[in-house]
Amino acid sequence: MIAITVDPIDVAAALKSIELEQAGAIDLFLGVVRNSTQARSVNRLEYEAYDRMAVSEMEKIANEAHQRWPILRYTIIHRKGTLQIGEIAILIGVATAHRGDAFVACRYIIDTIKQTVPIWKKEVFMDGEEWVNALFGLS
Amino acid sequence: MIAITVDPIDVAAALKSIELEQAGAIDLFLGVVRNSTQARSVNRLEYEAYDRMAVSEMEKIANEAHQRWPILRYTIIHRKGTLQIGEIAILIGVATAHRGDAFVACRYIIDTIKQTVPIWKKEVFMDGEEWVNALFGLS
Amino acid sequence: MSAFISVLLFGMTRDLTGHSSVLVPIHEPTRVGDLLSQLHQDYPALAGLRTLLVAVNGEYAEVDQEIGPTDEIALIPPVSGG
Amino acid sequence: MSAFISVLLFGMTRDLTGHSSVLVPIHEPTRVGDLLSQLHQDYPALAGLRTLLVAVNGEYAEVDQEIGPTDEIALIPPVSGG
Repeated sequence: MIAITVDPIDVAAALKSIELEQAGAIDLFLGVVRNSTQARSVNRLEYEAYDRMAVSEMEKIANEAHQRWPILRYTIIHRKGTLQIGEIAILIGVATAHRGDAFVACRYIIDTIKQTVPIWKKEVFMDGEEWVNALFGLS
Repeated sequence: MIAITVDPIDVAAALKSIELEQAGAIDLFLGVVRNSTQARSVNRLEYEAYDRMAVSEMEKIANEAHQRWPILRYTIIHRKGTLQIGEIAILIGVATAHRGDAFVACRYIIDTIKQTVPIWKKEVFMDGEEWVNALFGLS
Repeated sequence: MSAFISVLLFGMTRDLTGHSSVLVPIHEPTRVGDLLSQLHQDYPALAGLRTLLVAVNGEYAEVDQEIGPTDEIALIPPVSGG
Repeated sequence: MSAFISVLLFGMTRDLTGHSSVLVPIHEPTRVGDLLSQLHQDYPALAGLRTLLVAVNGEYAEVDQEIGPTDEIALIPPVSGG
């Protein structure tokens, strides 16, 4: 299952959605809003998505992962809107028979999402805000 | 937190125990009882632990991981007793600032647990049972 | 033939242009590269972006891809999901 | 001096010996290796184990480590946790 949602991500429900009798290993990766970036204090994050394309790009990534590793079930849930410190921005869950595949596939999915999926993150600081990594010359 | 327990592992509680404001990434690994091993159908597993030593060996592994990677918080929970198909035998959770460390540390912890921690798993089949990997000449 | 293409803008491209979508006049046939040139002319601040890609109907497009008024076009500044 | 050492048995070692702990007579001073020899003599089936380690007071021990009646000794057959 792939989804973009404005609601808080329900980890237990996500886990339930990928459980099955053949699975011996599940890797769950959570990307969380942390309270600082390069020593600058973050108040909150704002995520924006080009929903239609973001979902189809995540589908491509999942399909590629499926071809490379024996994935039994997976889920990718990306949240958008305003997120506070400590909230989960993305959950990736991969169920496999053996643990090595779960770790590697999960890592591949998050790394590739960060490269290709049209979702944008704005860091809101005490004294300003900044679209992450958008402009030359900014951090 | 490191624990050995006979009770079902509560994923939400484990996650809560490692959340903190500095964390940008959390990797949760779940080892799950699957319904077959080498094409043989498994009914259930029975885990036995030398509790005192198992906890201290897991502490050593966690300390080593702490020295190698910037882990903010972690939890390791191993269940023992009789486990049915689909139940979680082990949960490892690692919170870090950046995702690479979470994946690598989590993987290190589970791999090393399987090598050194005095916990034993018996597979119970329809037609017999077997301590995993114990004897020469058995699978 | 003269027409308009609607372009969706997200994240930093929306901030730089002040709009969440713009109508760009084109002469058909036109290509992704032509559209980008026009947008850079109208909004010079776009040059400050580390990268600027174009999506056509939800797929990343090359600069030589032909586009028309019925296509869904979006500017894709550097992504930062996850 | 003659004494007994109690040895904890888990998993396959318990199945092979039929006991969850055994009292092994020793002559002090004795070492881990001496205890293992004695156990192998009493329970030849232990030879079928892929590995057999000894823990002394909750720590893996070398064969030349000295042990006595007050130590907590355990046999560690191949582990399979996780």
